[in-house]
This record gives sequence, C-alpha cells and structure tokens, in this order.
Amino acid sequence: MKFGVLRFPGSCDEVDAQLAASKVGEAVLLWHGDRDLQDVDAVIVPGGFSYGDYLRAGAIARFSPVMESVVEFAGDGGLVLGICNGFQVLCEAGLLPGALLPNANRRFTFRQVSLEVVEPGTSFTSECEAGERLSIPAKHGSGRYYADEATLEALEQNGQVVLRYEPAENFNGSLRDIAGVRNEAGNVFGLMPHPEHAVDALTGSTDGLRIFESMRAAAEGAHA
Amino acid sequence: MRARVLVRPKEGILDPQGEAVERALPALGFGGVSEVRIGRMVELEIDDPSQLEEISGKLLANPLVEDFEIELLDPAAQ
Amino acid sequence: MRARVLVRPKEGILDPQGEAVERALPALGFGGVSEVRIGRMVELEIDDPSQLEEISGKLLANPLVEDFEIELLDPAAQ
Amino acid sequence: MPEELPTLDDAVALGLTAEEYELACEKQGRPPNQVELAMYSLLWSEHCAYKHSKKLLGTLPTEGSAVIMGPGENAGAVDVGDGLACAFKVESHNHPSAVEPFQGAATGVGGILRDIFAIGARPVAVLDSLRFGDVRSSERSRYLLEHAVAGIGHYGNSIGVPNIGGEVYFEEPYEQNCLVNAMALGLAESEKMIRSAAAGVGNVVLLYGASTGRDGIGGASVLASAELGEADDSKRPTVQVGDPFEEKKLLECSLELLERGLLVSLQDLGAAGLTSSACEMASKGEVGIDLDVAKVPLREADMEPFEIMVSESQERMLCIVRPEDVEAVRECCEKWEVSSAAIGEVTDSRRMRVFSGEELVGDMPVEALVDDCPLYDLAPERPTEPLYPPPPATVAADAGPQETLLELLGAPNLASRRPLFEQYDSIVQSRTVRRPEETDAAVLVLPSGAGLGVSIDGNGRRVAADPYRGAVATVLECAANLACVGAKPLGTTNNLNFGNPEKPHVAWQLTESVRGIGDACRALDAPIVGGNVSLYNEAPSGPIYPTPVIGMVGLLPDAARCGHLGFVEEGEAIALVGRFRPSLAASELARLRGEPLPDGLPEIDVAQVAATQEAVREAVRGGRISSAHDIAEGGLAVALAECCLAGSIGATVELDPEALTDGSLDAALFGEAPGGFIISGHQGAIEELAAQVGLAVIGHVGGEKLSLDAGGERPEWTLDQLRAAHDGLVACFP
Ligand SMILES: Nc1ncnc2c1ncn2[C@@H]1O[C@H](COP(=O)(O)OP(=O)(O)O)[C@@H](O)[C@H]1O
Ligand SMILES: [Mg+2]
Repeated sequence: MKFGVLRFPGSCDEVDAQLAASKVGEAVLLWHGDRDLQDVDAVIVPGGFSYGDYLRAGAIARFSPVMESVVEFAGDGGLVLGICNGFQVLCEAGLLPGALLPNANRRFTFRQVSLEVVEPGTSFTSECEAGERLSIPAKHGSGRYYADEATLEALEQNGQVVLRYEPAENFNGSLRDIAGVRNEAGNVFGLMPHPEHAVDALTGSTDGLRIFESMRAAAEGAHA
Repeated sequence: MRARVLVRPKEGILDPQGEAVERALPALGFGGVSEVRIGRMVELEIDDPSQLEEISGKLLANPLVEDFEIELLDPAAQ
Repeated sequence: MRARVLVRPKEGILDPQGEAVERALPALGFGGVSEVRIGRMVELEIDDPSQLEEISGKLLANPLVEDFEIELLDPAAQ
Repeated sequence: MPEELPTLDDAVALGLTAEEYELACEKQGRPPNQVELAMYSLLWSEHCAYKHSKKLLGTLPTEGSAVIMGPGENAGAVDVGDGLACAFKVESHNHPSAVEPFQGAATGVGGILRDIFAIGARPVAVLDSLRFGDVRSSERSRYLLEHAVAGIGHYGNSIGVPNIGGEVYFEEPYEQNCLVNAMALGLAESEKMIRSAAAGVGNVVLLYGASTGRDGIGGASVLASAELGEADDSKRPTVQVGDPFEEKKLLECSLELLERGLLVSLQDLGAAGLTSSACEMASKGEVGIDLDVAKVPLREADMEPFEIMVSESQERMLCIVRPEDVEAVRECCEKWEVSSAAIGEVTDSRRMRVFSGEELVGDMPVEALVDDCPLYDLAPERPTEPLYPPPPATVAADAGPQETLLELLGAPNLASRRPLFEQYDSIVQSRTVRRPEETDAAVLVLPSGAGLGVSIDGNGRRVAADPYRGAVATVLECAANLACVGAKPLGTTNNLNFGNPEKPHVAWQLTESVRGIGDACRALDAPIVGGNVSLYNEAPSGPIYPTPVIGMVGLLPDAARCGHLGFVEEGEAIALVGRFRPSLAASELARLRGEPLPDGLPEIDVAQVAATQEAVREAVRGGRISSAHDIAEGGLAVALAECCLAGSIGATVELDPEALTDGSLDAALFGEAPGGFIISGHQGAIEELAAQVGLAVIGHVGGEKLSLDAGGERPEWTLDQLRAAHDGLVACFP
C-alpha cells in the first residue's frame, strides 16, 4: 500500500500525515508542481496553510498542477483523503460537496474533539463500528461545514455524512455537526479534525489510526 | 485598468464576523446599526477587464457561498 | 440607510494576501494582472450615517495599517 | 548622494548623543553622510550595541559540557545526544506590540524563528511570555492581550511550528509598556549548524526572501531628502506586517540550501535590517563587504539608499555564497518561490561600502560600526523609596480560606490559560508529548525517544521586591518545572526587560537581577547560551517591573516517562516535598489584598532547592511517582487545586501550619517560596522517596472534592467550583 501526501507551499502537517500513513504502509511526498502521482494507491491532501490560506482556505492550492492529477485520480476511483486544509482544498476543487467557512467562534481553535462514526461502512471507516466515538484533535480557523439544505438532505440520504462532532464539541458551527463527508462514489473523503495527530499513544490518542487502516483495507481489497 | 471586485457572503449564510461587529457597537455608544455583513474587497490593475468575471468566479469568490460584484474604476475618478 | 465601508491596507504596507493572489494568477492562465490589494468590505444598515466615520476608525478598520472609505448606498440603486 | 550632509541635530534626532556623533565623525575622518549616519545610529543604538548591558552580560556563565553554541550567534545551542543540537533563544517585541499588538506579536514570532533557522536548525517549538496591565480594569490591556495572542497564533499556526507553552501576567506597571517575548527552539544535526561570519574574499552576498519596503524605518525618516518631505509622511509606515507564508517558504528554502552545503554563512535580517546583518557578518568574519542597494528587490520603487539599508521588512535572509554556487542557490530559491538577488561581495577591505549602482553612497570601517560604539557603565543605586504604588485591593484581608482560594484561582494571574493556548496549534510536527496544562514544562520527543523539556518563566513582582532573590527564584522555577517532567537543565536563555538603565534604581534592578541569574545558573549548571535585552520600558508613571524572562531547556532519558501534574489515582498518597517555607511577601495573595511590595524577599537556600529538584527529577524519571507539580504563585492550596483540576479528581489533605510557617494559616496555604513540590503516588513509593529527600505525606487522592484540614479550618470545594473559578480569563476573549 503506497500513500502519496501532497506538499504545497505552506503545507504544515504533510510530514505528520506521512508519518501516520507510514504506520500502515509506504508513504511519499508529492510536490505541488509535479503532475506525476508516482503510482500511489491513495492520495492524502494534508493540513496546514497552503498558500497561507490567503483569500480563502484552499482557494489557491486547488489550482496547482498536482491537483489536476488528483482530480483525474479521483475520477478513476482512486482513494483521496483530505484533512483540514486538505478538506478545504477538496471542496474548493469540487471533489467534495459544500464549503468550509470561518469558525463560528471567530478564532483558530485547537481542541481534542469526540467524533461519532455515522457511516462505518466506508473505505475510510471500515475499521470502525457504527456509533463509535473517535477522540481526535481539531485545529483550524475555517472549519464550519456549509452546504445548502438540499445538498445536506442528499448527503444524509446517501450516507455521505461520515463523521459528526458530539454536539457540545462543534465549536466551529458546522451545519448538522458535520465533521467529515465523502463523495457520492465513496472514494473521496474529507474531514476537519486531524487523524494523523492521533496515531501514537505517546503524543495523544490512537483513534486516528483507524482511518488509515481502513484505507489500507480498501486499497488491498481493490487489488485483490 | 483599475478594477474592484466586491465579494460578500450569500444571503442566509451566517456571518459571525458581522454579527460580532453588530454586537460590539452598542457598547461603544453606537446605536441604530443592523444587518452588518462583512465581505472581501479585491482591487487590481488588469489589462483585459473581460477576464474579471472568470477570475472572480473561479478564484476570488466561491460561488457556492459568496456573491461577487465587479466595478471598473475610472482612473480619473481616483 | 444602507452604507458600505471599504477597508484596504494602507499604501506602502505589505499586503501578503494581495501578493499571494497576484503570484497565483499567471498559473491559472490569467496574465496581465498587477497591484492586487485585498481588503474588507463592510455593509450595514445605519440610522445615523454621520456616525460612520467614527465607527469605521474605531471598529471596522485599524487606522495604523488600514485606510477606509465610506459609501452611502442609494436604496433605489440596489 | 544628496549634497547636504546631515547635522548634529539629525544625529540627535536619530538617537545618538552629541559625543557619539563626534566619535562617528572621528571614525569617518569627516561628518558621516546620510547613509552612514543612518547606519551608525542604528548600530550604535541600545538595541544593536547593548551599550548599557554588554558589560553586565559578560558576567553570566556561558560555558558547560552541553553547550555547542554560546551567546554571540543568532541563537545558542546545546547537545541533546545522538549528534543532535537544540538551538534556542528568547527575544522581545515589546514596543512594536504596544503600537500594533497583532502584527507586533506576529512579527516577534517570525523574528525569533528566523534566528533559529539562521543557524541551520529546524524550528520545532515556540513559547511566549506576555505582560499586560490589569485586564480586569483596563480595556486597553484586554485589547492588547486579545490581539497579541491572535498574532502569535496566526504566525506560529500558519508556519507550522507548535506553540507548546508560555506565561502571561497582568500588573499595573505594564499598562503603558506591555511585554511580548517569544522563545523558539530548533533541532539540527550538530555538524551541520552554520555560523554567520562572512568569509572568502570574492564570495557573493546574496539576499533572499521578501522584497524590501519601507517597513519599520520610522525613526530614520528624519533623513529623508526634501523631495519626500512631510507631505509624504503617510508613505512611511512604521508597522511591519508579517507574512508567515513567505517565512514558511524561506525556512524550507534555507534548510535545503544548508543541507546541500551551498552556503558559506547565513544571517537573518532583523532589527536594523540589512545594515545590521551585513555589518555583523563582516565583523565576525573580519572582512569587508560591498553592497549595491540598486540590486535589492524593492516593494516600492522610489526608495532611497538609506531607506533600503535600514528597512525592517520581514522574512528576509542574507547569505554568503561561493561564486560557483550562486546558480544552484538561485535555483533552489526559485523552487521554493522565494526571490533572490546577488547584492554584493566579500572584500578584504574590512570596510562596509554601500553603492547605489555605480555611485558610492557610504563607506565605513566595519570595526567602527560594530565594535566601537561607546559602552556605558551603569550607576546602580538601591532606591530608598518604594518605586511602585501598591495595586488596588480586590480581596479583603479577612476573607477566609474558603473564599480566598476561589479568588486566587480566578485571578487573571492564576486563572486557566486555556482561552490563550486553545488559539495555538501545540501539536503540529508530532513531537508534543504533553499538551498545555498537563505538565509544568512542555515536553517534546526526540528521534531517540528521549524527551526535551522546556520552560519559560518570569515574575516581575517578586523581582521588583528583591531583584537578586527574585531573579534567583525565577531561574529556580524554570528548573523546578523541568524537574516535574524529569528533565535535567542543559542550558538557559534570558530576556532582560527593564526600564531606563540610565536611572540609578533601574540600573540597580538590572545589576542585581543579572547577578541573581548568573548565580542560579551556575548553581544548576545551566549556562546561558543566548538572550536579548529590552530596556527603556518606561512610562511617565515609572518603569515596568524589572522582568527577566528565563527560558530553560533540559533533557529526560525517556519521553514516555514525563508524568503529569494532575493527580491520577484514587487512594494514592499526596506528599509535600522539599524544605518549603512559604511567605506572603510579594505573593499573589498580597497583590490581591492591595499590599505594597515588601523591601526584600526571604533568603533562598539554592543548594537545598537544587537537591530537592534533583530528587523529584529522579523519582519522575524512574516512573516511581504518579504526579509532580511545583508550588508557585498562589502557594500550596492553589497547587493542590491545580493537581485536582488537571486530574479531574479530588483530594483530602491535612496540614499543620506550624510545620511550614510561624503558624499563619494564610501563609501556609497561600504563601510562596521556591523549593516545594506536590507529588502523588503509591504509599510505598512515597515512603521510599522519603529516605532520599525531606517530604511529608499530607493526604490522599480521591473523590469529587478538594478537602483541607488545617489550623482548625476545614474548607472544601467541589471540582466544579474550582473549575468555574479557574475559568476567570474566558471573559477576556468574547
Ligand atoms: N541577556 C542576554 N544574555 C545572553 N546573551 C545575550 C543577551 N542579550 C543578547 N545576547 C546575545 O547577544 C547577541 C545579539 O543579540 P540580538 O541583537 O538579539 O541578536 P539578533 O539580532 O540575532 O536577534 C546574541 O547572540 C544574543 O544571544
Ligand atoms: Mg539574528
């Protein structure tokens, strides 16, 4: 299993994501200016502040050459995980529905949050149980998930709402407490909290590892 | 040519920044202010203003959540 | 009355956002854009527009690094 | 070059004294021109020349077995094993933050990070130390707090360096002069670190990073030639705006250049911009440098040579490159989307020559600029009158312990810092073993599995009461914090925030404090490897509290063993460790009661405190105890409450005030002194520890309440009550 982690100018958590992914497989960094995805089995669009988050989080990064390849890769059914800024980039790129707006509390906020696994059957949560709670840190300034009512309804109907904040922990004001969504095809998933920062008991919880393990299971299933 | 693009949150979308300003005003002694909405303003020099629509829709604003308005600025008026 | 306050980085003050957008544009296929400056736009309903000057200087803009401009909006034109 | 030479008046307006101006004329053999005067005035400023502190700094201990780089470079560094060095330094950005707190604090973080990667270390952490006026009564202080914290968060979060700790205090003497100090740490392979001395005649001087604008040229604008007169004042902004995105690229680019061995030497541009960086590099390398300001990439077209030389535009670096490597350096810069320009050359002239194209616009001996600034002796005098008025009283002197503990926990100086640190990313880079409020010192895990402990501390009120002992206590508190996570000090950095040193009583505070820092660092074998000095923090009402801020770095063999400050397990014993002799003198409670500062603090037995710290450190490292917390502001009762809150578990404690003090219950519960720790663990382990260090078992962990039995009083508090009180700062961040 080979993960590719994108690196934009201004990415911050790309090495963390690489470290986390390398616990379940091989992980390489993919430079924003290169179109070659190096035959990876899954792409991670990491957190941080690509292009300083100037204008809007993710707005500039989505135009980078590597993103053209990622859009193609996703179109062919490749697994794509967007974390935090990566989630924002995927929304801006149209790979995921909705948008991430500035936090309702108007501040960058770092907090360990508890997430409900709404959809355990996905390629990103197959190692979780329905209703299970994952303890994972969140840290962002623009994490308020927004989509119009019709889209939200459709997301719920199609099982695209994968993770929700415990209602009391939804500090960013996301609609319907949405913390993570997938696309209709199920191969692209974005979430605001940082599973790559929850893969080692020494530095926090290990609940985030389940996301990466699920991806490995999905990728290996696809190969088999 | 100098141009200005005004980007504002779409109606119905919560604007916490605007709300905070609205809440802060009475304490500073300013009453009678309401419906505060905060958006972005981009000003630029552009050779071909016909590109502005595309630049705005693709980059400067996210049409899902924002509306934009283009103003061409008369250099004389500046 | 509806009013708009445009807030922009003072001349000479670094505008990292504007610079980042300017550098990004050519790669998106938009050439010929320069002097990009990014600011804020505040729109509001105000009973007494004569207060706007003070509100802008105190709350909406940071006069050390930003200039502001007030526009009163004719409701008919909206 | 404008024909008209600047005058003595211009020199004075730039901050030089008449004597200094004469000396500059003498060094030049003629009156300096515009560019030269601008450069002399900056390099001979307090900030660059340490005119009033250099002699004192020379008394600090700077040598030790772990020291790899001492003071004199952009940052100091200590050996942390396995061929790795930890670089660290603290720096102030007080004045810019008082003017514009968001940008001032943000660029403060940006500046200290550049110092770290300027020696080739990857920044791995930021800490911050803040002082404001009383946020309860001062709206301006609330504004400064809110925006400075936002600025620190903005820069660190965006660039991806975790903020792992800090401290903030609120006292009236900082009302007009807030303090914003930032500390950064970096890691480097010891062998790959780089110095700033220019070398190699004929080598190229290359500037890379952001373009140069009129940022921060403030004072020097008196030199503007007539064409750009008063009407254009608005064109001369003094506020520097930080761009963390630019710095992130600069950082990655710099580290790649070093990794590939393309640089001879490297220096960041900080205060006094190109002037200071180029002259320092030339001075350290004992060479000359020719610069051409026409080659400097500008943000604004019409800048004059002197403006380019003094601009403090952020996010720029200067390096020396062998001619054959220039191409490769520029390619690397392009890859990182960082602009670069060859702007000069290393010469053997030992002169700093500034050209504007063909024209020579400044020509000065490097030695005169860097080494010949006059140094001044301080004239310290112990004040005979109190320097600071007592703070307003907010707690009645006869309030009982029940109420007093809640008042203390909610006081701005003691309340939970959660509303601040929640605005900081403390975990990026995946090294953070303990998050804020989990331990007294921050802990990062190293590749070897060892832990790096870091603490930053200062207590201006206690230093004001007794500059020598207060400074000793500050250093000891840093070491105590390290002991609580099992870390042994390796090295220290310091930031001396004081008032006007030309005033005898400030000179006395400064002299005594530096003596205290030196003695304590010697006793702990934690030498000073770097620091910063910020003087003239004065308002018409007087100086700030003398505020030496100490940052200390230590090592623990196994990061997994760093423990917690919070109580852990129901039924475990609680012990008070150390010969703890608390007193209310200059304590937080005395402050809340509006008491004047005492003239002096009780004597400190440094050896005794150090021995206690060692015992605690060994117990933590050995995994023999469950929790450790040092007793600091607010005393024993506050420390116990913090242990309960951090562990979300109660405690029952019995105390004999007579054993600690002359019998005063208030002093026993809320008095302060170095050398006391609260630990918890299995009864057996605690008893074993008692054989090595003085300790008294005072209670046990458990339940939902903190219950005390002391001197006939039996106050108790539910955890919810304690928590509600502890949230006292939340209101400052609406
Ligand atoms: N209080 C101090 N204690 C020890 N060293 C200090 C102190 N203040 C400054 N220094 C040292 O003096 C040198 C110059 O400091 P500074 O002007 O802050 O450098 P920079 O411009 O790189 O930030 C540095 O090596 C610094 O560590
Ligand atoms: Mg430096």
